[in-house]
Amino acid sequence: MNPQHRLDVLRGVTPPRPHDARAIAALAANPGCARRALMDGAGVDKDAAARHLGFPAPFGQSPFAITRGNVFEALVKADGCAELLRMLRELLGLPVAEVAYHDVENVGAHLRHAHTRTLIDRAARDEHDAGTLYDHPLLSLEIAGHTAYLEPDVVAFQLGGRFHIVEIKSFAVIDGQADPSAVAAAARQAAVYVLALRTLLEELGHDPLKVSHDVVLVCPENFANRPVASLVDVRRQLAVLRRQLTRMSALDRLLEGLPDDLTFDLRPDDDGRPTRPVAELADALRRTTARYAPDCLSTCDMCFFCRDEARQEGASDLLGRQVRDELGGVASVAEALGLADGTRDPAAGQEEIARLLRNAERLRKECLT
Amino acid sequence: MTAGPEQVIRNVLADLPRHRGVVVDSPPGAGKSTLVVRAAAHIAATGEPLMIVAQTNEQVDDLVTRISGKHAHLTVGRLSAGGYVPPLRMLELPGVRVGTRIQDLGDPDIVIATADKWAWIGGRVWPWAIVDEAYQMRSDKLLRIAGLFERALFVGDPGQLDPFSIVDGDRWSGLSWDPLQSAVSVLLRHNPDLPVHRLPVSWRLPASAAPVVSRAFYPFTGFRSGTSDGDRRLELATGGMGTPHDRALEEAARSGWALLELPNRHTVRTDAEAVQAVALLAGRLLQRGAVASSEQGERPVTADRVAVGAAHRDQVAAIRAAGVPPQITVDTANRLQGREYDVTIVLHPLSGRRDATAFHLESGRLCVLASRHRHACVVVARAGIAELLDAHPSAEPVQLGVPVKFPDGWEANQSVLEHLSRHRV
Amino acid sequence: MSLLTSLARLRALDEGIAQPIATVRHCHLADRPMVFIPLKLSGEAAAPLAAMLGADRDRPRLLVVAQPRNRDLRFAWAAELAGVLLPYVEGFLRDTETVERRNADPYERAIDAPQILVPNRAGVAFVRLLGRSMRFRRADGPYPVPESVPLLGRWLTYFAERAAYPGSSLMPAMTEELGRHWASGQSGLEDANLAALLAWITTGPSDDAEDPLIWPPAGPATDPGFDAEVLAPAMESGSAERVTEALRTQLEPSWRLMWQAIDLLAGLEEGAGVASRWEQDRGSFSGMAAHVAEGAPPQPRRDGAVAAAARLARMERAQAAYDAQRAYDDPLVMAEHRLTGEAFAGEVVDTDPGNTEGEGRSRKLRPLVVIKTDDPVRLSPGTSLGTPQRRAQGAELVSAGEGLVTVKITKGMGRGRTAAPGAVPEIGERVCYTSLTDDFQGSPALPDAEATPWTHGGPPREYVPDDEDAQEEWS
Amino acid sequence: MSDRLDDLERRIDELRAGVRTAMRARDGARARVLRAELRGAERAWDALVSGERPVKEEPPRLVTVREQVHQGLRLLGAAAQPRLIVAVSAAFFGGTISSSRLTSLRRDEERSFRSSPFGRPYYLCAALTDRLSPARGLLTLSAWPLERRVVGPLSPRVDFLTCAIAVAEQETGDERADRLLVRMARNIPGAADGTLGPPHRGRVIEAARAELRVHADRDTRDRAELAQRAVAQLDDAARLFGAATLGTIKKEYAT
Repeated sequence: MNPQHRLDVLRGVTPPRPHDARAIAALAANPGCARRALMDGAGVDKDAAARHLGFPAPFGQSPFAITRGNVFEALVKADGCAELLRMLRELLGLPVAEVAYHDVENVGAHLRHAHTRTLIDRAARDEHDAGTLYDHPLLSLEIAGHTAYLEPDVVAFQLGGRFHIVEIKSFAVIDGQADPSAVAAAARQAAVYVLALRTLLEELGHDPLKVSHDVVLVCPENFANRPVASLVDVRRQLAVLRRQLTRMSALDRLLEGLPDDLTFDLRPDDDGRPTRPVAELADALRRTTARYAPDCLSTCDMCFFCRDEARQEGASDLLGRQVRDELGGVASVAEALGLADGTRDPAAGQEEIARLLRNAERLRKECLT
Repeated sequence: MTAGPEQVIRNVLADLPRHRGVVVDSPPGAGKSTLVVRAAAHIAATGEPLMIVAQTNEQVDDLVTRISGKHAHLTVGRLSAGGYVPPLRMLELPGVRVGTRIQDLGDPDIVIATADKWAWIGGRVWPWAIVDEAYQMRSDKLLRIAGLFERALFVGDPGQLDPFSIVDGDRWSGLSWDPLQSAVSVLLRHNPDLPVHRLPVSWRLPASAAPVVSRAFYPFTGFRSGTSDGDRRLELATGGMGTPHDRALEEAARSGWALLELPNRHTVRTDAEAVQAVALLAGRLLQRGAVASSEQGERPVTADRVAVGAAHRDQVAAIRAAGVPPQITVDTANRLQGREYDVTIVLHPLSGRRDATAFHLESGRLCVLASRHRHACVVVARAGIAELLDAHPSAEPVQLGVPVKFPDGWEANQSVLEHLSRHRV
Repeated sequence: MSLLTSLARLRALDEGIAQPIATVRHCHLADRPMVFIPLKLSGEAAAPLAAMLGADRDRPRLLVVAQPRNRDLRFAWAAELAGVLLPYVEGFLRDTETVERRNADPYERAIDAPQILVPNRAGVAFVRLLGRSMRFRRADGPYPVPESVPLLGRWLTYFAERAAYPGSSLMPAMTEELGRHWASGQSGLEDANLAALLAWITTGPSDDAEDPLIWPPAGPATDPGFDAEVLAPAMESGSAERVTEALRTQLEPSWRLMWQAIDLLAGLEEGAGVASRWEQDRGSFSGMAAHVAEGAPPQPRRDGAVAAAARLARMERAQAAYDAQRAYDDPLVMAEHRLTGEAFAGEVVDTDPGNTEGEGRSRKLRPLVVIKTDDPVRLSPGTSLGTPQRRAQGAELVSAGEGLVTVKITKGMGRGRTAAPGAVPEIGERVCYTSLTDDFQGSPALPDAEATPWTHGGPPREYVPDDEDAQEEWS
Repeated sequence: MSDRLDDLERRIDELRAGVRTAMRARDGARARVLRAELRGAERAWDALVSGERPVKEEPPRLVTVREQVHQGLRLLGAAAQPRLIVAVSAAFFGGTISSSRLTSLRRDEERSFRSSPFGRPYYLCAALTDRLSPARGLLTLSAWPLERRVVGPLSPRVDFLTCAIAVAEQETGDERADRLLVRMARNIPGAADGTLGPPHRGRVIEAARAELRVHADRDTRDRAELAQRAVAQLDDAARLFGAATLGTIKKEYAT
């Protein structure tokens, strides 16, 4: 059976969940996890699976945050992107004459992708008469055999003859600094757009490097609503993204040794409600190896299910990557404690960690009694 | 065609009076010290006093010895802190005086001290300064001494380890004067027009190593080896016994690189098997009477020409305790910076790790370890590093306004590993 | 994290209850701490939503912004907050002591200082932003705010900056402080949840702690479900009472947790170095108060080149001192260094109290002590050592091996020809030596800001608070 | 009464918890039922606490929304987004509309026009894109010449500058007007002088005109061409409210 077919079986009857830029960017969050790689590769709706298992993910977005994001984006784009033009002029020296604005969405939803291609092609062909701002473009990228459609906020052109991805985010830049994890997430997401746009240019026979690796990040400045733009170099994120996409197309290795009929299907009824017995789904998932780490709690829909599994196994992964690494090859809590208090003899190769743990245990005992 | 090394040095000297600051990037073994000595003599010849700043006492002593050896007519003052005991060889040098105060030194052509010592000096301004290992110097140190000179030559290796602090410095990130950035980064952010030269040729790294190190750690600038294939030879006088260790040494002697791969296993940092392997390699290298021949002639590889490098201090302690011949230098990457040996034996920072941290992936660390040798480098590692890199999550935070540093540690590690895999034993 | 702490975590996981990783308390705990639990509006940088605060556990004050997007209401909230915090802070300025200094004028130091406890690190960060959003405001001009607001902004900025200073107890983050004393059986990431961490320490782990319906997050972020289902409709209704009651349900549980945590910390005996670090806090606090009284401008937006270097030097020194003091104060902390071979403890098996070095006039008393230890010593000969048993003493490692370590005492054994009584440990005594020392060596001077060299951008423009500072609107 | 209050509060807490649990399990149906119950309980609580449900005070509306938008657009003299129209209306006419009120406006106008063409003195209508479809979120007046109602690539900028000039030309002491002008001026090169307070009106006008000169030729050309196409291809209704795009045509056939 070919791998693509195997992945379809894994997913079951539901159509694959489309990847958006955020989901693609998240592929790099824990590449060592086979369970996640298979679920993502097959396009399984992890959120639905986790809920059905009784372990809904702890994520949620406040309506206040959503409103704030929408209001801010509207502000940046208001009046022919007046704010954006100001920032591009200040930040990148955009010439005053460059103001042409194209709303790709004018053509209607189903033509957006084709229209984006046409406009970008025209811009790349004749940079002198090309537009400057392309609003609501729709790009695409192949992910594990499926096309993912991506919606960058704005694509800007005519900055030194190069395309720039504009990413609008509503977290604040205060005195020149922003939350580094928020910036990182924005950079990872923007890298997906850069790659998609480069792919498009290549398909059209243009130089993909016409897309700059510097993306324009637009955020509110300080405590006002006034937007401010910063350049963010996403070369690193691009490199990571390329690696992950290569991995996605090489899932065969992970499929080896799994039963041919293994599936994560939720067997939805006519109303879309899953009917598969929970225990059965859980068993199917446990056939694949997860690599739980506490970081998953903020990045993966399956986190509570995998944490529960790690608890049942008494895995030291629960305590974090660093503790796990420190313990060398000892993976279970009971084993580590056994080595520490001497009730368990070290297996071959465990002599050192056993010595270290015994030493630590001796010191703790000495100090606490 | 890029300029040859001699031309670069001439360009540097010519730029000195034209700019307030001149920066010279020097990849490993590219003649940084030679340049410093030449520039020192060049400036001294104008009759104007010169101050030289280095980062450690060893570096200062080394420069004093080199300058005095090459230009015996120059008077050199070696300024030192109270507890410092100068090595005997230095006290015997003509024209060299050692003291803890400027007044003790007479009025020499050149005054040399560490950046820490210079920070205590005041009340005088030198027309010229040379700052050595400027990429390893934290910018707050430069801030303390920059008032002492009018113009300066900054020399250093951008590929090595960045300065660090024990406290969290996020509050300064993005500032052009972030005190945790290197002296050169801060200098160039405030003075972007200063000329930056690059020494193009490594005299240390052999033809087998320069392309590997250049590709992995200097992807945009690059450098080449000053010698060609066959100019450097490493021969083992006595025959081997076919053990993996002997075969690794033979591979290294033949090709300049060897990877002694141990079975894949997650271990504690002081992995006994790996530590033992490193110690054994060091011992066997001496036993087998290695002889190095190069453009400098033929000489036996004695213990002082061999170094063992590791990432952590506890690993260094474990390796020392495992019976490495006492004259062999065993140290961390931090402390091996700027040093040179014929053969190095390296415990790979990622060996036996299950998860790589930013510390382990820092490209400068591997760069230092992989670029100390004139002839050969033997790396000891457990199998599985490729998988570990593959599984490495990337969620590095991004600070606004901080230039991205290249090369990326992941890419550099991958590049070196790929090369090593061709020399696996 | 050291292997010792990792082991404690493993043990906690196994036994279902947190394990101690300190034998004494390493932070100061004020007689009258102020508990401060702020909440912010999701999606905004620093829009306050509410705060529960007070120094009396039975009478928390609840301050609420019923319409967080209304600028006037926010500043009214800030003024109310100032009405509680400023009297608390300023109350400590009444009683002072005069401190004599070498090479400087004596100064007045407050006998006691305020301590504001927030639930977690995010709470400190939010206080910093609140401070930043208030301190440049003006009571006059086109965008006036109540007079107390900019002053409060300066104090909040001060407290949040001090929280980043190693060893300071002026604004501790509760989860951090608890985490320094107990190892839970969960990851450090999960420890940031106050309810979860406290459950580990008191009754054992509980999934309830992660259920926002049972234990709402301790701020500053609110639970998105609460925002959607409770807060948004309440705000929509226009009823201030309803918003207030809704927010009370989110804050009250954390309020109880905070005081429970204070009781837990109070149950630990205070470490020996805590008083001296608190003394520094008092000095710093008095300095800030003097600064304010002199009419100095508010703290700048970012540190200048010289200020940054100076602060870094102070912080590094404080970090080193804090690390060393905790090890000297607490055998369990010292044990971490013993495990890595940077310290060792054991029994004295031999001494040579009269050992000397050198001849004639340079002859020096250097008593020798031989210690038998089970610890893996990784110190090389010549390393300087200190010892918690005799803090004024200095020693040097002579040799180590086979479980025996020889040290020579180099400092603090008296000036006589023989060692002062008690200076040299007796055979049979248990001693501990470490390479960790708290010797502060002065750092060299930095240039004045006006003399910032060309390498660092030259002299900075003088700071003049401009109109833009005052005009920033809260969106 | 306090007993009832307590009971209500308990009930409210339970219901809230129930809603949030349902939301976390993405059980929308159950959440809706509980939410309805919850709103009821909350209303009862409000009634008990404050005697009566608070009524949001709204000023008496003398001028219709339609007329307010008309006033705003007439002042601006160029195609504009609801946001800007609302701000202008508030700043210069004491207007009270909110942007959300404007969303259905265009559809109502179109319906009215189709039922009795040209029955009103003016219509609030769409701006037309280069495909002659209605431009998203842009309002115009039927009384304007077509050239002013079509948008080429440069038109959004040209219209913004035109609007800025119109705003700057108004004499008013209103703080809201000043703030609007500040916001617009900072996005025009050379219009803001960096001081606090309202920018100099003449300066704004001059700066906006200077930039207008850069774009004018090409924009006029583009618009003339579009207007010609509109005249040639569109009927009366479509000229005012835009031609259906392929997508909308399809949808209309489907229903």
